[in-house]
Amino acid sequence: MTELTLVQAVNRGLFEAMKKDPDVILLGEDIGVNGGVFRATEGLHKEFGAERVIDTPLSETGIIGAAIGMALYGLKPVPEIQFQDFIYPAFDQIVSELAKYRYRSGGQYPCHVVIRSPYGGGVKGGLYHSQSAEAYFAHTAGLKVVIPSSPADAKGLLLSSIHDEDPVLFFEPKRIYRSVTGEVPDGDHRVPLGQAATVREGTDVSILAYGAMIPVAALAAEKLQEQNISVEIIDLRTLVPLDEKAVLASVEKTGRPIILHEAPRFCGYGAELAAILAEKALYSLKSPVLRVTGYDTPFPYALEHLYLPSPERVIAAVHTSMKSG
Amino acid sequence: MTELTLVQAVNRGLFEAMKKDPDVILLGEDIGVNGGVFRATEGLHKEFGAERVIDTPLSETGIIGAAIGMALYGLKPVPEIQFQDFIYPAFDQIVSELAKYRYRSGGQYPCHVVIRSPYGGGVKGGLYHSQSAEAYFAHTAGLKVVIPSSPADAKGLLLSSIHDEDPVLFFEPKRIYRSVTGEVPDGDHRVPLGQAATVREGTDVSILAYGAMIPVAALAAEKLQEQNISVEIIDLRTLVPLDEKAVLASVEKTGRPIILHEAPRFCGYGAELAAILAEKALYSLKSPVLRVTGYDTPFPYALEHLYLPSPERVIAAVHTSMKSG
Amino acid sequence: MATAVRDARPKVENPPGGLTPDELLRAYRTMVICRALDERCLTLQRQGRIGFYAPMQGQEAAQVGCTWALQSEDWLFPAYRELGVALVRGVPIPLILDQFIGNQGDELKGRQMPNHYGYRRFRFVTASSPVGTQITQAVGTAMAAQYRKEPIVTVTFFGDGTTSSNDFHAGLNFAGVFSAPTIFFCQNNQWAISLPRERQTRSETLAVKAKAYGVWGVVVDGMDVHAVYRAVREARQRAVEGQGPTLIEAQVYRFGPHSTSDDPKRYRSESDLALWKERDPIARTKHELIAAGRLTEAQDLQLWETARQQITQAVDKAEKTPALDPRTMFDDVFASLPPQLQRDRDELASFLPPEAKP
Amino acid sequence: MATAVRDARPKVENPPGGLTPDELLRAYRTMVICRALDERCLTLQRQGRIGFYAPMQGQEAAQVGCTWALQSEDWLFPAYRELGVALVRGVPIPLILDQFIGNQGDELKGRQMPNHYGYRRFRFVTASSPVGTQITQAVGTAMAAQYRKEPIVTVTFFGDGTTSSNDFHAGLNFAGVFSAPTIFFCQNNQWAISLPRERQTRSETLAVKAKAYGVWGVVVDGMDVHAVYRAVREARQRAVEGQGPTLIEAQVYRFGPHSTSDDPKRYRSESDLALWKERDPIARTKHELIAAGRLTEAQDLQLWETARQQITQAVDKAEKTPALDPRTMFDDVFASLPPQLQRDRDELASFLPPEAKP
Ligand SMILES: Cc1ncc(C[n+]2csc(CCOP(=O)(O)OP(=O)(O)O)c2C)c(N)n1
Ligand SMILES: Cc1ncc(C[n+]2csc(CCOP(=O)(O)OP(=O)(O)O)c2C)c(N)n1
Ligand SMILES: [Mg+2]
Ligand SMILES: [Mg+2]
Repeated sequence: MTELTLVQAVNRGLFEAMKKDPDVILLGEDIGVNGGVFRATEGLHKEFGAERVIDTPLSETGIIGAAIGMALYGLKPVPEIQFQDFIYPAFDQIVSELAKYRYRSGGQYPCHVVIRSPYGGGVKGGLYHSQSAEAYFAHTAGLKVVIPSSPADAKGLLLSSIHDEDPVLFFEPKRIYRSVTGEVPDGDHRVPLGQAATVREGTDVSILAYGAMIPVAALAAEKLQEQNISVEIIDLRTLVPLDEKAVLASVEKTGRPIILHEAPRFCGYGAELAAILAEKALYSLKSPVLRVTGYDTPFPYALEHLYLPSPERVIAAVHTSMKSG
Repeated sequence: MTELTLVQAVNRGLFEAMKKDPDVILLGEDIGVNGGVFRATEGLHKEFGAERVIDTPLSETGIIGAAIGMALYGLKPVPEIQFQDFIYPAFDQIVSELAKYRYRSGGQYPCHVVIRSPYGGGVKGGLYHSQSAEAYFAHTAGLKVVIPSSPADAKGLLLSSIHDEDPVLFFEPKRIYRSVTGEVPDGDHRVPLGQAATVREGTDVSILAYGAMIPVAALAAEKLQEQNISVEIIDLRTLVPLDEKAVLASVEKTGRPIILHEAPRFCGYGAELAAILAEKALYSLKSPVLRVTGYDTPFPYALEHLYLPSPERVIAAVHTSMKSG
Repeated sequence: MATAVRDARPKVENPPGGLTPDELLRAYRTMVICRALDERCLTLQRQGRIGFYAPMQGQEAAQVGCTWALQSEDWLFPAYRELGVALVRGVPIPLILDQFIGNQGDELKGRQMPNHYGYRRFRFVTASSPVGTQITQAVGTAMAAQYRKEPIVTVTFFGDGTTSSNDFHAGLNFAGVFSAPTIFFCQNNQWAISLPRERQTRSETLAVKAKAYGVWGVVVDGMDVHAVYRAVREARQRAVEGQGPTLIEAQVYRFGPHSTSDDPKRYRSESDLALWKERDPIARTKHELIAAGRLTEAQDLQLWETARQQITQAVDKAEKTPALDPRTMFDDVFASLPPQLQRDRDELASFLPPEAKP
Repeated sequence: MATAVRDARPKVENPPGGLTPDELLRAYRTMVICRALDERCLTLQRQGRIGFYAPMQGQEAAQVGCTWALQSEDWLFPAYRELGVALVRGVPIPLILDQFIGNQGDELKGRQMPNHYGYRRFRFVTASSPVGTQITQAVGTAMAAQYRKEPIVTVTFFGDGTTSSNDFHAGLNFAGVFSAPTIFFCQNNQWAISLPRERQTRSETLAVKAKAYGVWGVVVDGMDVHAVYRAVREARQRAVEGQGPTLIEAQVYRFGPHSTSDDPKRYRSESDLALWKERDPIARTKHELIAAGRLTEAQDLQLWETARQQITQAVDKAEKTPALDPRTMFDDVFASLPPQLQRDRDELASFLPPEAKP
């Protein structure tokens, strides 16, 4: 065990995977000599060389297209998109190609690429260094979507993603890259994909969240505890495939779901959670399904502290929920 | 009034807008001399010339980027994306630029572009000529999303879109481009954005649908009528901004919602409808919120008839709903 | 004759030998099968027996000449019009027809429109429709082979219109920077559906775009199987020697419609077509073989006859092959079936007629 | 000295006159303000008084020379580093500082990071972060002006790294095909964050990429304000005369970090920087003015002093300007507020401290 920040845990995960398997190759902008703009690949260029930690030209289309070609060949590329906001030039390669290769070829061409990218707000990044775009990918059949919220999960989920057989979008909550630290198992630590974690047990309300919203949920839960409201927090960890069982079990227990994410609400990932509850847990619901999310605006700069879901907004939603039914 | 097919109504709408306003300009692949691969722009090149019906090189990035530049200048460009499946190379321009121009400039640069594109399956187009990508755009703050289901609406909503002030994604159900005909008002016929239509009144079940699913819902409703089940069909017409009132009113009346679309279910547009119901109509629900949608796979070729929601699948969902609660 | 240019230094090469007479005869046979199959597919589509077809008549010499110059270990990244490439690579005709029909014999499991096939064992990657996406992928595979020190090349096929795509730009640029052993084989058939080459880009040639990436650029007469063969062989040699990638522009003409959904009369003149048809690669190659005494008219007729019979048999077989099991719709989305897709699969099964249930 | 090339025909031009001595002095004054403001912003960021800054030192001559050659009707499409362009165009310094702080005076309503400003009345389009997206837009605006027969040009600014973007490719290609009156002004500052120019693309120059689109290509010494001015004037002339677009590569060097989040010591040597600093455009222009007897050292000191005072005043004012009303967050998503956003707005208002309520 080593005490690490979240971004250090990502770094250790990459190191571990590369050490074990020469087929693991990194590519992206500024990831080599510079060690990544968030230092997620720090030291790897020196350790593994320019052949395996490839500084690419400024083209996300090229990065993902090339990564797909490498994967077809049999390597395990782990491209980095510098900010999730800049993934859109690669959208065609991801949605039309990466997601569909195995399917369209009748299983002949699996295409195992793990795309790493920091996402989310809270770093004063404005419209283009703050987005949470997970819903686009979650809606795209053929992609797995993973978002860790702790250093141990970051390393464990990343290693599982790299050892998976399917394409994975691995989104890292940059807001808590350094603010969250924790004990991380050394070596080839794996956290299985598709399993949510109950990060806090409770009986009154279920908060369903992921990524940088987990600490926000935790803060809210602490305060609510003082008011004798017992909050359960489910950290989804893998958005696709979703651990539906864990979600339903918690909501069947509490009857009061609060969905929490920082992406805009309309057609966001939380809509799917709500839809699943409205279909499969309807008779357990004691209150309407509430969503606390980013607002349906582009991500603002000066007012980001008011845009992002805060513990206060979560608490207000919990109060609303407790008063219902 | 003239009897037209849906694609002819689109053509008449474009003609009307161009005749009235020299600022309306079309651009896209094969839309000029060739009249569009679906003939939506037939005759317009001859009528209005190559300056206003611009055949572009094969680049959706270029088409939408150029259209945005034209809109900034003050023209009203109406670009065509040949198939919605090919919109992804323009995703960055749409999501990062078109959706955010007005916002990021503090209102200085409105950016009114109407992107037309045929969407959906049922034409044996396989993975890349069949997709329904509306959820990506509905999730993107700053874009309006419109989908007509009848010739009169196609013309009326298109003209309203062109006369709107915001960017509009106008998706045309190509499966019913020619199979659906109807009376279309001549001249500058407008159907306001943001208003759903009750295309069939009923009391037992509400089907919430749009585009090419409206005829499917209608067929199901006919059959269900024979079984004395009274189906109401709400045609959303505008997905963003959603006519929430109409949706809630219908579901509050019937208590049994069925959401119907051909896009994959997971994080599809229907999830948002379900989420809204789970928040705002929970106490009116007599049955779980059911979704009948495309499956969570890429769009298949040989089996598309089984992939697309059929009247049978809708009827089965209605029966499930009727048995609940 | 090939003109190879690198950066700003144009260089004209004298043609060394092209195909040997024996090879030429074999290549011609493949071109004949290609043409015959293409014609048949157009008929099958018109009769409603297949759903779609994108013909490649006029491009036989380019495709056959190119693929002839490669090794079977080389990876091919086709677009949707590469019938000649598939045939030279050895993809059996029945397999192609199974794909066109989307039956149980289709190794792609009926997932794709006709023309969009691909077979891992032939290192012939499954095509997709969005133009250009294969280009960056081919570069990535070349980089991977380079990393593994396998002395092969990747070859990506695309049209004149596709030079405008994002992936063309990114792919050529990456290939230049990383000296990826990739051959960019552009079949300039003068049209991108209705858009003529001159309206696609204002560059003098398509090959000159190589300068933008510091890679080799070659223009070649795509109606001349020797010239294409030579240009590709040279490009391959350069690539495996670490001299970097080549963009080859093979100038051809699309004799037929863009696809069975297209009506070229709407946008192009018959007279242009007629001019290009005088350079029909099949007639030209036949002429050469006859002049060289390697083929008689009677033997030629026999070639066509054999090809057509072979095709008829394959069509018969493909049409008799049973339809796909609908449950296969849910395979291959992921490596294994997640619970959610299992539910979808069960739901679908419940709607199938009894005889389709297992 | 500018080298203009079109297609394959390179052409060397002899420099006609650059800026007049009077103009040069005024241009120099702007360059001084530019440098002084840039230095101040770096300090403000270090002190936590603004959140981010991307400096442009080393690029003053390129930006000032370019913009000097334009008409005020011409539309500008900047990236995030175009301070010199904004100043020549007349954007007041206080307005820029309001944007950096995101206060009530910010005409962008605090929506964007510092550097990403834009002002419709100056025909200076609001910048965004994704690189290159402004390029195709500039072409579209040029096509629109052409359609309306307004004899203007659009000028789009971007860096060496951005030549790899999708929009560079699409924009240049559209401009070539449609003869759009656009000037593509590429400031090759040798770095895209940590990636050096040679690893960005293997082309000989960036300007040679013009050949791929059949447009004019020019390399110019971006440290020489005259040379830049001349090249842009010529390009403008060609564009409005219908001779089509020009890609200008202004060779400069980024003296500072990529942004305040960047540490260039991780990836580049001080010696390279030192070499380029010898060509500092400000020292060079000052030297010329002094040699020509248009400026004394004392006057120069005065220029700097005035600039710094002006900036201090603007900073003071900006820091005293009240913060934005949080409710503005919901404006400008659409032309009018839809009910759903009205609800969001009300929700937010309920969380605001009482004093912030209206
Ligand atoms: C990204 C994208 N946009 C549009 C299309 C529709 N489309 C299919 S083929 C084609 C023209 C391609 O022309 P070219 O590259 O010259 O190839 P050719 O068909 O002539 O072989 C177009 C526009 C597409 N397949 N992909
Ligand atoms: C599409 C996209 N990808 C990545 C980035 C992150 N990024 C910001 S600036 C930059 C380098 C730009 O280099 P260049 O074009 O040379 O301009 P310069 O910063 O040197 O002025 C990168 C990679 C971005 N802004 N947009
Ligand atoms: Mg072509
Ligand atoms: Mg640069």
